[in-house]
Amino acid sequence: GQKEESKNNNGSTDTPKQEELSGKITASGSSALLPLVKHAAAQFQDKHSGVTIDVAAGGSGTGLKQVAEGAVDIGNSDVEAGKEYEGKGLVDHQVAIAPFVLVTNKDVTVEDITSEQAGKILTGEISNWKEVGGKDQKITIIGRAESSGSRKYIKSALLPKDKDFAKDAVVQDSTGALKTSVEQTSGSIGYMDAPYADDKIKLLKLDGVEYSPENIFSGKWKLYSVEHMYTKGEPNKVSKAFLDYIMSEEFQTKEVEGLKFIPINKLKK
Amino acid sequence: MKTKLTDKLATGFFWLIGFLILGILSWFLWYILSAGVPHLTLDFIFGKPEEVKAGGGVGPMLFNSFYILALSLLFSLPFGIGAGIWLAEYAKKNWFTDLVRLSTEMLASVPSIVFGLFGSLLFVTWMGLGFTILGGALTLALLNLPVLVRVTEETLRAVPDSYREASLALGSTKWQMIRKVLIPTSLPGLVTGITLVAGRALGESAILIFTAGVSVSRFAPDFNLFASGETLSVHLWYIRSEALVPDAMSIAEGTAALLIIVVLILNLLIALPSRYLQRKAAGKSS
Amino acid sequence: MAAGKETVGGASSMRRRTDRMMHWLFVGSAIFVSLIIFGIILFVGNQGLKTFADPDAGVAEFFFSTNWAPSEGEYGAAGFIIGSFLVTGLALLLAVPIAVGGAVFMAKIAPSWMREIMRPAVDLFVGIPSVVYGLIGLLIFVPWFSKMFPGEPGFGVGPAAVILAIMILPTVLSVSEDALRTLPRSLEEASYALGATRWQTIRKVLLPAATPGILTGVILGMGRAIGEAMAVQMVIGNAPVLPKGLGEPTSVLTTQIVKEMASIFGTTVNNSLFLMSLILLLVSLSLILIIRLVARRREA
Amino acid sequence: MNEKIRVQGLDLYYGENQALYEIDLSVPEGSITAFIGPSGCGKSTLLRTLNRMNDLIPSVKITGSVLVDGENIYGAETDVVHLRKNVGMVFQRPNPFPMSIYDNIAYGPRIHGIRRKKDLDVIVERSLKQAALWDEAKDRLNKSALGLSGGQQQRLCIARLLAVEPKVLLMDEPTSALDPISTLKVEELTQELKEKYTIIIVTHNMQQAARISDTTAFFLNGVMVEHGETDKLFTNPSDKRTEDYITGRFG
Amino acid sequence: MNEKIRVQGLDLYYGENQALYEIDLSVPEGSITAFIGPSGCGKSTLLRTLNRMNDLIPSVKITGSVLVDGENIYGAETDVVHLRKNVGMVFQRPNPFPMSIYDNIAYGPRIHGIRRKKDLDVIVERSLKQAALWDEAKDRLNKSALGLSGGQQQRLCIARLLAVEPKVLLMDEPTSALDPISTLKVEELTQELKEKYTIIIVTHNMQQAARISDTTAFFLNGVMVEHGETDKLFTNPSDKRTEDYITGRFG
Ligand SMILES: Nc1ncnc2c1ncn2[C@@H]1O[C@H](COP(=O)(O)OP(=O)(O)OP(=O)(O)O)[C@@H](O)[C@H]1O
Ligand SMILES: Nc1ncnc2c1ncn2[C@@H]1O[C@H](COP(=O)(O)OP(=O)(O)OP(=O)(O)O)[C@@H](O)[C@H]1O
Ligand SMILES: [Mg+2]
Ligand SMILES: [Mg+2]
Ligand SMILES: O=P([O-])([O-])[O-]
Repeated sequence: GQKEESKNNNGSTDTPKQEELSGKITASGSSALLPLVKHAAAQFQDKHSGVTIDVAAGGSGTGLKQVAEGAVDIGNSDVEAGKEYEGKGLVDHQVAIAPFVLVTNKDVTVEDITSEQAGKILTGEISNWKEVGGKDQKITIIGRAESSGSRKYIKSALLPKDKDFAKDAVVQDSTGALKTSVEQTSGSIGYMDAPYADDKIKLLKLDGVEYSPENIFSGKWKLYSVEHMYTKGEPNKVSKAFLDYIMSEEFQTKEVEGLKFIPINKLKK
Repeated sequence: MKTKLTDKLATGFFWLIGFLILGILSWFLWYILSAGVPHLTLDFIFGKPEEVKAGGGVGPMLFNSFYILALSLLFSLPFGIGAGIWLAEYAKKNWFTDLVRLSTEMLASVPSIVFGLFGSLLFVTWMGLGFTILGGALTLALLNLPVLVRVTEETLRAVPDSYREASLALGSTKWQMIRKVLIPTSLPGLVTGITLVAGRALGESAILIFTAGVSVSRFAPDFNLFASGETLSVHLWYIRSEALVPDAMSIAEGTAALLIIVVLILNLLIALPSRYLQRKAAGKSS
Repeated sequence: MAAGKETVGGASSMRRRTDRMMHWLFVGSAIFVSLIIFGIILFVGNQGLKTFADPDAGVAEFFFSTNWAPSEGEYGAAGFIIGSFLVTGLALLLAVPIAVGGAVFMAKIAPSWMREIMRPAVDLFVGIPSVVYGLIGLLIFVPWFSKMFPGEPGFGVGPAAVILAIMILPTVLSVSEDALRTLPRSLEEASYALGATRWQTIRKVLLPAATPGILTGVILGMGRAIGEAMAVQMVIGNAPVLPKGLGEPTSVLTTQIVKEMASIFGTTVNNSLFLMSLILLLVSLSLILIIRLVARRREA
Repeated sequence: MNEKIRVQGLDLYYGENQALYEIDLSVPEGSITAFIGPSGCGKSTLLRTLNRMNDLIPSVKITGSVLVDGENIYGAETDVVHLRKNVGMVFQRPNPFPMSIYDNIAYGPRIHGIRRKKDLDVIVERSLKQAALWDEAKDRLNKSALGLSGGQQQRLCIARLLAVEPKVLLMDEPTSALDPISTLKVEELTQELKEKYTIIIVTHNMQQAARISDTTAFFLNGVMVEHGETDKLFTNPSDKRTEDYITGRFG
Repeated sequence: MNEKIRVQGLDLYYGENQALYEIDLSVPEGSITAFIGPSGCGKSTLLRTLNRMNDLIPSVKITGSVLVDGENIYGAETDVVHLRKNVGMVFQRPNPFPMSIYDNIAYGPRIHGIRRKKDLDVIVERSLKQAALWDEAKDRLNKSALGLSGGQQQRLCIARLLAVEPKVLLMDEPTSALDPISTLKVEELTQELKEKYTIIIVTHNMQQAARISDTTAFFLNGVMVEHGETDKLFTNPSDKRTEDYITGRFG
């Protein structure tokens, strides 16, 4: 049965008469964007039975590298491709906005910190929760690898200029693993995009503001970043259809918010 | 009688170590199996993975594990056995033989992450294949090769010379001797060795993450050599960072249990019987 | 009869050709297999040494500085090298006594039924995939270390060493057992005939006589431990710093390669991964050479 | 009688050590020649030069020549495989393959290109009969040859050899691992085979040499001391050393 | 003379196979007893029952009793380690430990609790002298024992044994791997040791048995056929089979 199916697939790409889309797309990169892309892929595949979409995480850096090297069709990233990608023919597609949050293990008693305190904690300058009003408990930072877009974003948003994250932080290779570690490790703090946050971990207020979609729209919550999907050159037919679907009115209005992302047009940065 | 007491104590101590080793193993097995086996429904074992919802299975990964294993053996067996036969039956004692032997040993000592790096650059990037079953299997074959060479050489060497003399004295060519007498006689040993290789390849992750990728084809089973092919081991590594599906932990547990069971089956069904045959053959020929 | 002879003659010239062809196929296989490693060394070495083409990355810095911050042009990999040896050393420290003890037990003490149980058990240890070990480390040993050393996250060399110790246990054990079992029976008899107890015989005669073989096992185990990537990556915490405690995050060569795999081919960071691979390769190769030396001494 | 084998000025070295010195020997067609001499004198070594079995030992070096049917088998264009088909060998310890009795016998014909079951059946039966094993083996042809007794195994090896129809049979102490009854059977066999084959047999047992051979060669420390008619060599040896040996003064 | 060892109704099995049948034997203190008989008759097996060396072979089963100094060594409360210290053994092939000559000799005393260097020095020198090896070894005490010749190694093994001062020496073909000169030295040694030790020696060499032993036991197929004074047994055996054997009619 399988053979026939794939034959049909080939046939359909060869004969333009048929409208049905078919082919395979691979995407990798940002784990922050992963929930959105996976969801979109599932929906898209339901609509087009001839299309296969493989989505993997690995960090924004991985996505950019792999799309630039041609290992995947689409590279997902939380941040804009940097200088090293100039001249590689990457085409940017901005698809959504991801809110970011600071999270801690549930045994942390602190509820609220200032942006400045957050910066000091993440750089290692503050290493005990009692310094920010909590109990006497060592702070364990759980962070992401250099290749992570989340890391780059948080660094630019919260860290003092020219300072980097504390080097002795635990490093996890994706947002999911980071969340599990924060959940497991007492006194830990980490950063990630809101779609991952659930009730197994605790969200910190920042400068007295609680994270909520309303606070984002009202401009009180400042942590969010534009999510990109890159293709090498103009996307091929299937990839284009997929990207179009994500950008479509239908998906942006119906699905994106449900996934705790923000439609790309809703906030003018 | 201090020495006698010491002797008794030492004996007790060694028994303790014996039980410790068995204890660690049983604990691991129990830990993995008791956590994982409850998840092993048919839907889980043969079902398709879910991207966002709970309740996905690992069917395609299971298939890919064996498919990639089979392909990697297909690529490595001819060369591995060929080189092993050459070392056992043709090689003279000279620098070239030493070199072949040394480089085989060296190949055996290469860390698999280095193979992974090598394979990802060669197949994924340079040849532009992307993440493919083919690239994964080819890189994995590099891991198999040296073990196959050694196993082949060792089992052939264990065949008594009298069989060789008997065959040659009847006017057989060397190849006929190898094909009709040596290989059949050493088959149980070869099978044991290949099982060993297979077990290792099934468990391999470092190589495949960077060559065969961490996602599976929508179609299962997909024999397409150019599809990406996540295997069970790789899935176990990846699912840990994949907190998207709410049941990631159960999937990890189930996958680990399934892997262990596959390894157990491989050992019970192939390695043990062939080892038994091997022992029997050795008993007879001596 | 004459016809029969003819077919025999025809067949014989063909099988001679087959024979020659197979010979060359075998030689070809052997050459192919031995070329691979040189291909890898050449390729990895060549790419790795390009690291130093970047003026930011000095040889001295790479090997002697522990400051790793590629974004700031700092390429000190000494921490990873130290980490690799540290984790491996700890793993050996844990594994070798148990493995050698187990080898003595299996070779000289265990009754045959016990041996029949232990042999497949030891084989099974080898069969467990390294990611499963990683998972066990993550679920059992990381929390355990974090509990043992309050304030430490539990990710670090501690759980990594424990997991590696269990992973290399079977290697060290079976090679050592082999070495003990193949000792000539006459040594044992000589000792018993002098009124020695079993423990005296084991400690004073058998273990010293089997030392080269046991050493070979230890070195093989060391090679496995230093090259393991995925299991270690899951439990070590991956911070590019020297460890401050058993449960404090750090990195080793293999995990650093995994972590920075996302860099672009041709950049200095990426080149440095090949350099780290080269170091791993060279360490593995020198271990092989050491094993050969040990073996040669044993023959002498 | 025609000359079947001629050895001329043969020196053989194992690495540095010379094992054979200047051997000159002529073996007529259709005869049985016995090699005798104390252990280590080079009997087996010489025998194995006659079908180039020594090729298997890398350290062996040979000078001089061995002619079979007038052709130097150490010549450049010798086909070793063909040579060994013509000059077959039976070893000291029976070495059946771990296959059925039938497959053991059919092994040789098969590798020489005979495939048809019918032809093979004929050959197997004939060979087993020639080797006086048919009656004992005919009901268990498909059973493993390893289940045979030592004496039966040795006759099986002879049958296996006869199946490829060699011209010369080299036998290296074929009865030393056998009981007296099996030994007798093998000895009788050589007498029957002698008409069609040229046989050279190495033996430790001087009675055996006297019983079955036409000519006997006596070796000592790699030198062929004496070669002549068996009767004469045993009753009236021309060399003092031969006499000492056959009267049991050493060895 | 006192009776040192008494074997009574001893049967021994290797798994299913019986290797010794109903052995009854008495060995007086301070004598040399030789065991002779064809290969496989059970000489080594019997010797090894005398210090329970057979315990090392799991399949061995023993019935009957062996008394040393009147005590059954197969009794429940026997201390095997102590027994083996009293009843020492020298093996067919010299088996020095891979250590220095000094450490080889000192091994026994050390495991029995002697630690002081001075005491050990005395023991090493005395034992080597007793074993007639002192002159050859005194300048290389710290060299590996594996560098000694076969004959020297065997004397080293004897010296090593003497260092633990056993009462009985069991020697299993101690000279079969040695050249004639070394053999002579070991034989002379037994004569000197005989005054202080009870010696049982297995030998294939009937001349040797005749030369050095006081009494000789002849074994055949696991049965002790005859045991008596050496002179009488060799000149006037009471059993036909013994006569056949010593005159070389079989074996
Ligand atoms: N493979 C070998 N390598 C080195 N030397 C060998 C080899 N085979 C035999 N020799 C030596 O060559 C000499 C002759 O050996 P050969 O086996 O021909 O003696 P033999 O007369 O057949 O003795 P036996 O009656 O014991 O079989 C001996 O000194 C032997 O040690
Ligand atoms: N470990 C063993 N397992 C089984 N059977 C054995 C074992 N050792 C010896 N035998 C058998 O017991 C019998 C007596 O052997 P033993 O070694 O005592 O003979 P021996 O008189 O010392 O012979 P030799 O002169 O050859 O040393 C033989 O049939 C032998 O095959
Ligand atoms: Mg011979
Ligand atoms: Mg014996
Ligand atoms: O979204 P990231 O995985 O790049 O942090």
